[in-house]
Amino acid sequence: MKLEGTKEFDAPREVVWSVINDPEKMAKTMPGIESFEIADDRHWSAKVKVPLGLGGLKMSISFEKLEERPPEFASLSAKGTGVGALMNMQTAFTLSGEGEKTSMAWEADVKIAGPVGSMGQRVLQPIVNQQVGHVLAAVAEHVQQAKGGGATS
Amino acid sequence: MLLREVGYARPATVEEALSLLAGNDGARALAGGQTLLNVMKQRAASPEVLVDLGKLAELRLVGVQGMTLDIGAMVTLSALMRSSEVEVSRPILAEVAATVADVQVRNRGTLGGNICVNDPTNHFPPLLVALDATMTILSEDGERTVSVEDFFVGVFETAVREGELLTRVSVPAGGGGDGMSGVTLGAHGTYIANAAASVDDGRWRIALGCVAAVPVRATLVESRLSGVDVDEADVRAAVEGLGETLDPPSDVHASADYRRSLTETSVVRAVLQAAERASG
Amino acid sequence: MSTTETTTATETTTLQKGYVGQSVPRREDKRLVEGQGVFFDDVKRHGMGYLHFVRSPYAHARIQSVDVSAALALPGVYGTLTGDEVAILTDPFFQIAADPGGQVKDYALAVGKVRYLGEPVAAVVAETRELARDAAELVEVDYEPLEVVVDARASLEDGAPVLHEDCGGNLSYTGVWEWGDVDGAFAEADHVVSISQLHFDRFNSTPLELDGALVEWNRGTGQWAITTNNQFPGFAVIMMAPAMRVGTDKLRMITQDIGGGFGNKITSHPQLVACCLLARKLNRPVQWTEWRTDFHQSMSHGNERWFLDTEVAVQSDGTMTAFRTKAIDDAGAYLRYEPLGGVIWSQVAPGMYRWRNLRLEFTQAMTNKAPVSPNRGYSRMQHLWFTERIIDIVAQELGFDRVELRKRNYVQPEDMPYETPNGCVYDSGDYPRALDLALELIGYDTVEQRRAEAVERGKLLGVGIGSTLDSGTNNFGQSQLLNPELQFSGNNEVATVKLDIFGEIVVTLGTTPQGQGHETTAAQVVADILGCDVDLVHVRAGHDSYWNSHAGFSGTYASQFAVTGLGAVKGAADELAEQMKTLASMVFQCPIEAIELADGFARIAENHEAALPFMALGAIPNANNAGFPVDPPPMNARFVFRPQFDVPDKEKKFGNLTLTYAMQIHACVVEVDPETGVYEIVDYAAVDDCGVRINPQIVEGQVMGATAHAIGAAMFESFVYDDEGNLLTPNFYDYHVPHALDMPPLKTSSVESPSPFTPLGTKGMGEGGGGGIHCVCAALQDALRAAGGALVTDSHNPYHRVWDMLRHPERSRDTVEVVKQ
Amino acid sequence: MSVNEPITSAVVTVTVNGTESEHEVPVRRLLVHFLRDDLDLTGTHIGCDTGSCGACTVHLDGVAVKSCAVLAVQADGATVMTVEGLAGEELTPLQRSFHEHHGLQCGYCTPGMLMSASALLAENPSPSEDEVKVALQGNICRCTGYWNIVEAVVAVGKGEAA
Repeated sequence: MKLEGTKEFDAPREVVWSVINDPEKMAKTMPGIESFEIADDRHWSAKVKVPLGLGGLKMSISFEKLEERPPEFASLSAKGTGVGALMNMQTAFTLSGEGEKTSMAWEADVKIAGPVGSMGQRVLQPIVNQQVGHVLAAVAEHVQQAKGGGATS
Repeated sequence: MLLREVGYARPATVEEALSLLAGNDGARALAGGQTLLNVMKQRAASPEVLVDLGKLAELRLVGVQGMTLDIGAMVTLSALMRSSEVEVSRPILAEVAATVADVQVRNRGTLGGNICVNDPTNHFPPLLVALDATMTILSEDGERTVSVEDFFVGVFETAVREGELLTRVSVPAGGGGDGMSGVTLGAHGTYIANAAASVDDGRWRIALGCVAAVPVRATLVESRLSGVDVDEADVRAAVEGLGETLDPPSDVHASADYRRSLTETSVVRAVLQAAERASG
Repeated sequence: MSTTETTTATETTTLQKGYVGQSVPRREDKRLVEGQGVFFDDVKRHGMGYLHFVRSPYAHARIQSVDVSAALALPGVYGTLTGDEVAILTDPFFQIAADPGGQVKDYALAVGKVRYLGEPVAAVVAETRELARDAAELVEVDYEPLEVVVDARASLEDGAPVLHEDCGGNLSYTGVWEWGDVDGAFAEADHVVSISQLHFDRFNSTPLELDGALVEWNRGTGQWAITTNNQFPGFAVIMMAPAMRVGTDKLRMITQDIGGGFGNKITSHPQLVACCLLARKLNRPVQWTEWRTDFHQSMSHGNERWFLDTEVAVQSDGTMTAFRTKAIDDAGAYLRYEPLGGVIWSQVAPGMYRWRNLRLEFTQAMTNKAPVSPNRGYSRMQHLWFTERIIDIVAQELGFDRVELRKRNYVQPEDMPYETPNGCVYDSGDYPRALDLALELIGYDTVEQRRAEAVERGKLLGVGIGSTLDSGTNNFGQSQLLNPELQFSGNNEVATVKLDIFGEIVVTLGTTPQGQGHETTAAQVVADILGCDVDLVHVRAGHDSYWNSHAGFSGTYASQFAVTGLGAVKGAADELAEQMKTLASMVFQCPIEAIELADGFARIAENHEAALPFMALGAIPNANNAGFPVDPPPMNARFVFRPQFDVPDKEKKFGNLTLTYAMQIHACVVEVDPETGVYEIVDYAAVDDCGVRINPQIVEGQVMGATAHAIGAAMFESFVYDDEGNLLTPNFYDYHVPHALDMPPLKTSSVESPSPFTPLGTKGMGEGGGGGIHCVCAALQDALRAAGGALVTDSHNPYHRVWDMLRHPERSRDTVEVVKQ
Repeated sequence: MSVNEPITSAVVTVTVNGTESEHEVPVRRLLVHFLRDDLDLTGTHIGCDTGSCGACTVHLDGVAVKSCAVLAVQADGATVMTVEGLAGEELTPLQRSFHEHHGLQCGYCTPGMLMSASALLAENPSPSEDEVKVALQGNICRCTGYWNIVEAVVAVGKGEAA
């Protein structure tokens, strides 16, 4: 499943960069994060319980930073395993913009297998879209905090 | 088949239900179970505790209060089909209930369950948006009402928070004319695309299912149709371009483009049905 | 609505007038309507453990490690089995294929690698079903994902990920099948029509009961009793016993009722071996029940097939002289019954038509998808759909009338028995007559008027025709055309009929019926031969390989019961009748010719007072045999029916591959909503000819069932994979099968052309659905003529595909060209 | 009876085919497994894992439900009828009609079909063909194509079953 979009921030590029390249901050954007461990600056892992409304889906996810060109491009891969469930994601961000405005073009290729998959695509795709939406909203919040603004607009 | 281990409680009163929902982490209300138990069979999601609402008779009431039709969250789809109050005050609800899945599912499945699950292909979320419903949600802190616009949050997610319970769905009694149309996977099957439309006194509400995690209002079409005495050509003109504004999923049954097109057609057909009923 | 007519029989059978030919209500029904059937999952044993498979979430991955310790630590878990253990305890299953497919190493559990999503990697046995699944979730498998290939065409290209390294690629079998003078026919053709790509979709018949077994290990005798719904136990034990390094007699296969099979329950032998190993390891009965999502992900898909670069040679008068094509067949990840699909299609190489010059390059590929297995209409369905597609595409492109083109090219009744270019013999039939009947039933002469009425309502109306040859009773010698080393040929089935001590007539079959009514039809045949009431004939339900009526090809598959099964029943009953008459003649001291069997007695035909009831006959050899100067006949007859076959010529790929050719012609009318692509079948007719019908009601039931499968496959049912090898239709959420409201009105009719080659004039039948799939395709193509003229190039046409055809007719039109005008 | 605190195992009292009995069951056990494995009433079948096929249809307090989408504990205090409870000494007209009209082949969907059809006939003794199809929409049959099943049920309404 390939997703892409653009997110606008009212913050300088460096600020956005600092958020999306901080494993700890990014971890906090993940829906249902329960614990978090940093191995080195390219590898970290997290345990999450993805809130699915009818009950959570527990997963262990390991992240690897694949490429970075500060302050404009980063890509990472995430591999999650749960009970009989699998999630693989490759994602990339490209930042552009001037001054207080930053535009983040992002793309993600998400693969999910296992019991959630067997519920059917009709629920799977909207769920993924929705979780991505949550992440982006949380990123925006952290960007605001990093900027010193505190609350989101 | 073969669920994970789960806790279970069967409260005798709504108060008990609320206390169970509030007092247990990961508790989830079990209404008809026609989605929830199937999700649990796949082990796709596993609530910690099921709070079975089966014995709460007060959630199974249907009544008309003034100009409002109140339907208890635990009213089954079969009961909806048989309700004289529904037949008199908002028959589209019974009509749509009759096309959900099959007899056995309708015998257990409830209106509250159908909307709280909010599977994007479910029938009632878009219909209730078109009917401008109001949801009553109860918790130990008291009662609150949520407009249908704010009710749907995501797949399997609604404004009903942990510790809360949807008790009632209210829709205006009467109304002008309602319609619902769509394409299903086989007769009475899962919707591939759908639209619900309702008109009252020239004001339209149109909602689309299957295109996002929550029902989507077709506000532009609504305003284009506003106050117009519609014929098919008008409706087609009003719907023109709707598909391009949508970002529907692409799956084995429909590409995003096909779903856009089906959605436009569904809107045309739902609107014409509603208009015909409004005039008749 | 239902009608029947009989064509002139070339040779009729000499049965006395009686039950055969009558719709005797089925004797299986009583227990089934009372919920007293015994399906495998209904059988329980003290102390049995429930098995749950750990399945791969990857379509292609190397297995780094399997850790069962957490599962074993769970209270209530009896034990586990891993691929590593299987590799030690068993040998890989025997492969039907010659190299390269012969190099496939297939085990009961994945060894080293997984090759499709849902492949069993380990198994857990526990005290309850729920617990077994809990424990399976605790098995930790470390995978190294590998690149995936799901498209058969791509899998054959250089650089494609290889599933089985030992095979050196993904090719399992390839061969050129050519008969007649193909090049000559094309050189002389007035027209050549080329079709670049046709695709037959992947689906199966999804029997409602899933696979499973209860396996008991007898430590004392070293034998396993396997209560299962495998529908071809003869094949299963041939696969299982060598892999398990035991004799076939150690594997007792038992079944009573089976909840539908349709071929999909032939290849459960890997799972059965896993059950056997665990039953022995744990020394307790092991019960395995497959669930719907497991089945869709891992079992018995139908063969998906591409037909590339097809060319058809046509004369100006519409006579079709030749075709050539390249078929690429997708076997999925393992060759469980394959590559037999690579020869089975050639039973019907020219379809119902008089093509004398054919060339088909058959190539089978392995992909990261569930393994295929026979599915109702196995391998012929794909090919017959292809021949029918040719007819309608050629008709449309060259401007021929579809009905006339068919009639001109059909094998004619006066040609019967007809030898095809590859040496198969079509035994009997009247195809033009059947077509006329079908067209009559759907009111073909009023179609143009109805089309105009539909246009008024904004609909596009189309009519389609499809036909199926249901070749039955295989000559297993055809397997040698794929692998000359194989030691299979001919066919057989066994039945025993005996007269027991109180005069009970007991019939034992070697077959494994799944709803075909064998208990009823066998009783009809026996009652007629023994001259008794049908209710006096007891046919044992089900199958047990420990009964002495079991042979290597025993089972229920490939449209053969009416020939092999009933042939064996008739043979045994004739023999018993002879024994009864002999015994009566001994008692009455008269010549055997003087005795007749009638009204439940063996009596002297000229003197009905001299009559022995069956009870007396049964008692004599069993319990009252003193004083006979010679041994009384045993009142027990076992008969092995063996159809007459020769091993086909392996060089020329020539010979008779099946004994009988039943036929179905389907015709339907569809209405398409041009705005949405949604369509509805508004009229449908199926005409069947399976020779002598033992029980017309049962035959009609088979026609109806095949029709329903056809409608499902044409409109709704498809196993769709994404590029990573995820099955997107893993259960009935997205794999929609037709329900009651989805079914169109159906009209049936039949023609009866007795087979000159079978003991009862019958032909095996029940696999006629291919005609149905095609008639929907053809009706769509007809409907779309008025809206851009798209050509239907896929067997599966869900609404979205029809919508695409409406919007982009050029996409399919561009794949077809009239090369020589 | 209410359950005020979450439990994972329960004693249920249920009347099945006229016989009341008490059983301790894990909460997670589906009614269909309870009927088949605990009560050994194996006439109720399982054909899917998504609540789609209806082979497990039983009457719960007189209403047709899919017993795979009900927990056994939810049947506490209820009356259940399974296919085994349909016939007394003799087959019912509905069962006979399935037999006479060849409304079954493998017989696996049959119990569910009979339970759906008998619920319909209890409410509507002479259903039309369309009403029968609607009533059977939740039951998958893969052998018959439904035609003979629908005919069998309609025939009962017309009093044609012997």
